[in-house]
Amino acid sequence: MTLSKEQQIEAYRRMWLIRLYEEAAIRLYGEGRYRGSTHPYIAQEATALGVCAALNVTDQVLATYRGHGAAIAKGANVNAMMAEQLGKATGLCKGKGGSMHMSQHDVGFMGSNAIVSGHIPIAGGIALAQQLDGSDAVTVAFFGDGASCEGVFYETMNMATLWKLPLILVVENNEYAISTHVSESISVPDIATRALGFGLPGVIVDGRDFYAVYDTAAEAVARARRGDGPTLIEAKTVRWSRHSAVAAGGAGGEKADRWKLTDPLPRLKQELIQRGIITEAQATEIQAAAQQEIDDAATFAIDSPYPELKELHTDIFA
Amino acid sequence: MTLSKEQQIEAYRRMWLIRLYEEAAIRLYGEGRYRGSTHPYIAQEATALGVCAALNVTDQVLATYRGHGAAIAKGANVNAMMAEQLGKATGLCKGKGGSMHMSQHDVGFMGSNAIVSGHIPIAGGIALAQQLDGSDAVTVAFFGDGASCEGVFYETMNMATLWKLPLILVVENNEYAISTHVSESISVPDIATRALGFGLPGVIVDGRDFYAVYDTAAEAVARARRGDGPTLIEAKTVRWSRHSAVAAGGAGGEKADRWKLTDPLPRLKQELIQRGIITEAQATEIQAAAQQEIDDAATFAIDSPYPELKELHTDIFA
Amino acid sequence: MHELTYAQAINEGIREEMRRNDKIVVMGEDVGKYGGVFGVTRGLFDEFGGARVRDCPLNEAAIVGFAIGLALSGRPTIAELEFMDFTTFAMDPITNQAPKLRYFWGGQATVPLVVRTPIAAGLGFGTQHSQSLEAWLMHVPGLKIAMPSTAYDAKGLIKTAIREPNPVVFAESMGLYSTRGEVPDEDYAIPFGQADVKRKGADVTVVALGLMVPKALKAAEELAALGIDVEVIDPRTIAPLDIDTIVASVKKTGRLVIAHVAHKTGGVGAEIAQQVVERAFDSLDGPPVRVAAQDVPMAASQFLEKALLPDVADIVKACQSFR
Amino acid sequence: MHELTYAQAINEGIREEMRRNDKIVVMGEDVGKYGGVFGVTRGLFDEFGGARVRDCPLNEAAIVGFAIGLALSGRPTIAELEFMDFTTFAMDPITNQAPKLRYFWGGQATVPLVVRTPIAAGLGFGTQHSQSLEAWLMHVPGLKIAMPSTAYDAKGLIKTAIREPNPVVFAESMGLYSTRGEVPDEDYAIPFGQADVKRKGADVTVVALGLMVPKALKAAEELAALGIDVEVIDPRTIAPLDIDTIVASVKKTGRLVIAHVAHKTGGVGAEIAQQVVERAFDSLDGPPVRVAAQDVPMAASQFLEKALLPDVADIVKACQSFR
Ligand SMILES: Cc1ncc(C[n+]2csc(CCOP(=O)(O)OP(=O)(O)O)c2C)c(N)n1
Ligand SMILES: Cc1ncc(C[n+]2csc(CCOP(=O)(O)OP(=O)(O)O)c2C)c(N)n1
Ligand SMILES: [Mg+2]
Ligand SMILES: [Mg+2]
Repeated sequence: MTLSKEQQIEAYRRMWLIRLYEEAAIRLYGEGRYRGSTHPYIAQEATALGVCAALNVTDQVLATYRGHGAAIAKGANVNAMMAEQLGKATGLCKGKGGSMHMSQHDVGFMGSNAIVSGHIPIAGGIALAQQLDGSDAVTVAFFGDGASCEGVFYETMNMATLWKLPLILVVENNEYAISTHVSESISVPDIATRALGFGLPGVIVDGRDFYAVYDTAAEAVARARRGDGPTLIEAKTVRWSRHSAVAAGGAGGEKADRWKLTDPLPRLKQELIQRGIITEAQATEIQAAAQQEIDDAATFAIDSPYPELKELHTDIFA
Repeated sequence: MTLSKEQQIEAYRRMWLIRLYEEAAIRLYGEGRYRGSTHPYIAQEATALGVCAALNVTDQVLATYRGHGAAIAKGANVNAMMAEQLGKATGLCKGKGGSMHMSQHDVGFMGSNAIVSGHIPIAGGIALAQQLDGSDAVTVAFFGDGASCEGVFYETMNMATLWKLPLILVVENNEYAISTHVSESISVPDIATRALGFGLPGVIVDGRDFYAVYDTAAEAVARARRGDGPTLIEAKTVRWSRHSAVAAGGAGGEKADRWKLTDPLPRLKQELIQRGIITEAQATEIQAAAQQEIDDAATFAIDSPYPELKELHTDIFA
Repeated sequence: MHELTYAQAINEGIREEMRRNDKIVVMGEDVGKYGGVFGVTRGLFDEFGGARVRDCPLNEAAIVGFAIGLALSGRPTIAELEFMDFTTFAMDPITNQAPKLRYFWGGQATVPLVVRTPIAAGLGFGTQHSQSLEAWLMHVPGLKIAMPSTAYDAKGLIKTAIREPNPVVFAESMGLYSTRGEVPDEDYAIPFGQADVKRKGADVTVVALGLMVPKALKAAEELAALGIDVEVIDPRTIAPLDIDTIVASVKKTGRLVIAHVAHKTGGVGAEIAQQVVERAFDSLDGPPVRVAAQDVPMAASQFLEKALLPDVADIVKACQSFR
Repeated sequence: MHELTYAQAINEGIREEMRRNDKIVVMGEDVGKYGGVFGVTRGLFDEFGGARVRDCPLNEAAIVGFAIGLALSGRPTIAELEFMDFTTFAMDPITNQAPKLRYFWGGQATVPLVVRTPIAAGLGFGTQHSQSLEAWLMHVPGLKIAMPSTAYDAKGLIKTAIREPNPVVFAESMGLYSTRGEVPDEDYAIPFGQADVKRKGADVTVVALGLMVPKALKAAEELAALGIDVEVIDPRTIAPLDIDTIVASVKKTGRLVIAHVAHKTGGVGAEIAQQVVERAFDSLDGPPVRVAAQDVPMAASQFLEKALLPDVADIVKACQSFR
């Protein structure tokens, strides 16, 4: 399974969409256009894109409050996302969810969750449904190094392995849970090592290398589609930005420099040019188009109305 | 570190105390002398005894509702235990706890817990206190194969390894969680394998072999006292009896036969005789004395008064 | 009509629904071959197989989490927790996930989940196996909560719970599992939010939950002999709560007693009392009276347990306490 | 006297107690070098070191479980949960273990545990980060629960909580963290179970919790202008609850309003109302009125959130609702 030119170009385009979406989200927060917080995916883009490039629309993706990248990678609508960010009626979730609770089921983005690890067993159940339905679809759960400390992560690895579920657990090790470095929270050097205790493959990949992530994910997806069960993928990455608009924590300084060296955007651009897939000029166009799309999304979000108060009482019960 | 003659004889005596305590507890339940349930430790005796033989009185032991064996192995008073079993005022816990909630802190039995796995992180915290106090005491948590599926077990392994705590996690794999066989609940053949994902030693031992358990525990205890951190010990054993007085589940049939071949009592007796530590005659005396002690405990429990109703309102707040 | 125990009625309800809809899945500890630690799922494994009736490892949080995933995927799922006390392990999926996903995703999700769990109070299981925690769940918007007291209600309510496209906690009373009752041979379901007046009466309204319903009826008999005519109302579901039926009764009797096995402070009794006070203040002869477990941990010792739990005599006394 | 923010007051209280007793340990996510995700433990790591101020992995159940183990070992331990919504991960240690161990072990254990956690309602954090769950905990015998509303109370109550030999849940109001107040320079502690009358009044009694206390005081000012003289009572601890002070006030005013940010149904308001009704039925002019969050999941969108949460205007309206 290899990526078409179009897929690679689309990945580059979406990488810019994610980066620029997050920058816009931070700016709009600074302007006081929404409350709560926002958790940028900046610097981690290649992971969501590499994994989602290996998925079909019918495959399901679940993510965390830091899930804007996964949403865009799976094809979510950025206008509706930005409107959701601002709590507008035109948002993906009618403004009820906000930055930490986005979802777009028609593209297989089963949504983000604000409870660290809360979505992991839910992803296991979705994978179980795929198996029971006899479909060859798979489920991916993205989560962080911190989430990998919560009991349900292990419980889910055990059940998914026991039942050979089409589940791909992607732990994005950006080294920090808010302020806590992995060396202070995880008893082994690599989170992938956890898999040894559960009998599923545990693979490490450079989360900032789009192609490496894609290859790793494609293998895990193929394995899952074959019915051979789950895989744990540890994507080594960094979190360049603050934890969130509200909390600083980790990163910064020397980390920021390291990030600049490994920024997935110039990296993917160079590779695309070397592979003769795009030219420098096309790359510039793609970036400009993405910028336009995000600017339009911001305008759309700002111009959109807030939900009517009666919305408080809808969507509670089906 | 080797066991004195006295220790070995005492272990044999306590093994009979446990066996006979449980048989009496079942009988008294059958006679309707208490309600709720009881969870016999029958067939697993060698594990608690082997582990506790490696401990001092200042070391702490926590166990489950199937904790009568651990209590007796740590030196708890069988009269007070049997009275607790019957919910009497003279019980270890004034009758408030019953069969599933026994404890005798003055012998370092920090008690049993009816919530499967609930005591595991608590044991971790006790081990942390031992470390902070600079004492060389250690903490042991006994629990079952089923408990090893609960998230807090993994969370505790991670924290204890990270902080090098003097904690010994003893999983008594009797193959069943009520009716569920380990092959249906655990994704790897050996629970000790879980340790690989957490960076602590995971050791397998025949839980019905007193000497093997002792040697394994002694090594883990020494490691903990040295400040080298926790150990996971998987004691392979069988549950010959029903899960409890209320629930059947697992065991029986072919399992029962397998149990008879591996009954730790005749096994330890033979070894003691071979080692020239006791004679057949002495063995018989020990057994008879234990029988007497348990009969007396039953009488004591039956003759003891129930707690006064005012006890309902004591021991809630210190 | 045929006679079933309360446990058999739940079993029959699940079985019939599983026959009607082959997407339904049952999950939990020991629910498969063994048929459930209290036998409620007996025979389902043999009829529907291990794919749909799934023995799970001992991990409540993941069991309910997985069940939510199945429900989100269009498979109504029944998860069993062996004692209500163990909901403590699954509070995130039960309260932060199942009842909220549809809302914060703006209506994109539907969560046909049933969490079955028995309340074991009164059987001597002790402090960590005797709690009745429905009050916690009643405080969570998005959850529906059923608490049957008879075989008939149990079957009719479990069917509604399974057909519900929303998360339901189905709180069974272990003390009623072996009680017997008549159940219709034809299919029926009991709508949520419809209280059942188990006994008509003019003098005092007793609202009783689960295990306390038969005790309230017994108390009513004793009180009848004393010339006090008690109306016994079983809400059957506390969310939604059929407050209208309760208020109508109190407007007639002027006196309200609420009986549940849960601890008094912070229990459902306070909520029902306050809702009645809000709507029928002027009809009340006196304050609503709560008959509930004392506010002490559940003790194992049988006489302590008996003393701390509410019983027939307490209901009788409460009904006599009005001026 | 010196001025501190509510967050600083808690910090100072913890710091002073840690100086008095070197056995005290602080545990939680980001509580160490970083000083807590909202800065409440700032500086403690530098002063007391990593052994006593411990950054933990992200696992609430084990954090509270470990804290109980430390407490059982004679080390008063303060565990932080970053939002009250995450108590859902630690409900077993918080409700099945900490408040019950001493009881079912017949008095052999002492559990000096403090679980600190902020209620974030009103800040736009959305459905899973805005819940006020004190009602769950009030239903659990063996737990004490403090809910400070001022810097002065926060410091005085955290000290009592830390000195308590029993499990305490210390529910902070995130919306008050930056509010400032005067705090004595000398050591002081506020006993649990003593309500504070924040404002004397003759016409209506308003019992307010946490974030609602300043709102109630604001409402009282507006109402004073309208000739309605409101008495504002802050229970400060809901377990133990100083019902006597509340009842005495209601006997004077005849009118009761209870205000909390938690959802109305199943909230603490129902319990306080019923306790007052039980003790002061004849003094009441009308039913107690609850001012609380609507029974819908907390929505992120700011105007939805504003609409679903109780505010000054709702208290004013409630106080005017009496005949
Ligand atoms: C159960 C739970 N505990 C704590 C939090 C608060 N919190 C939000 S994000 C976060 C750190 C998560 O770190 P990680 O899993 O590594 O993900 P990252 O933020 O690095 O993407 C914490 C502690 C939460 N939301 N949920
Ligand atoms: C949290 C929790 N879940 C479920 C139960 C019900 N339960 C009691 S014992 C048991 C089986 C435990 O099996 P295992 O851990 O292997 O211990 P064993 O009984 O074999 O000694 C179960 C499911 C419980 N008490 N606590
Ligand atoms: Mg991280
Ligand atoms: Mg077992």
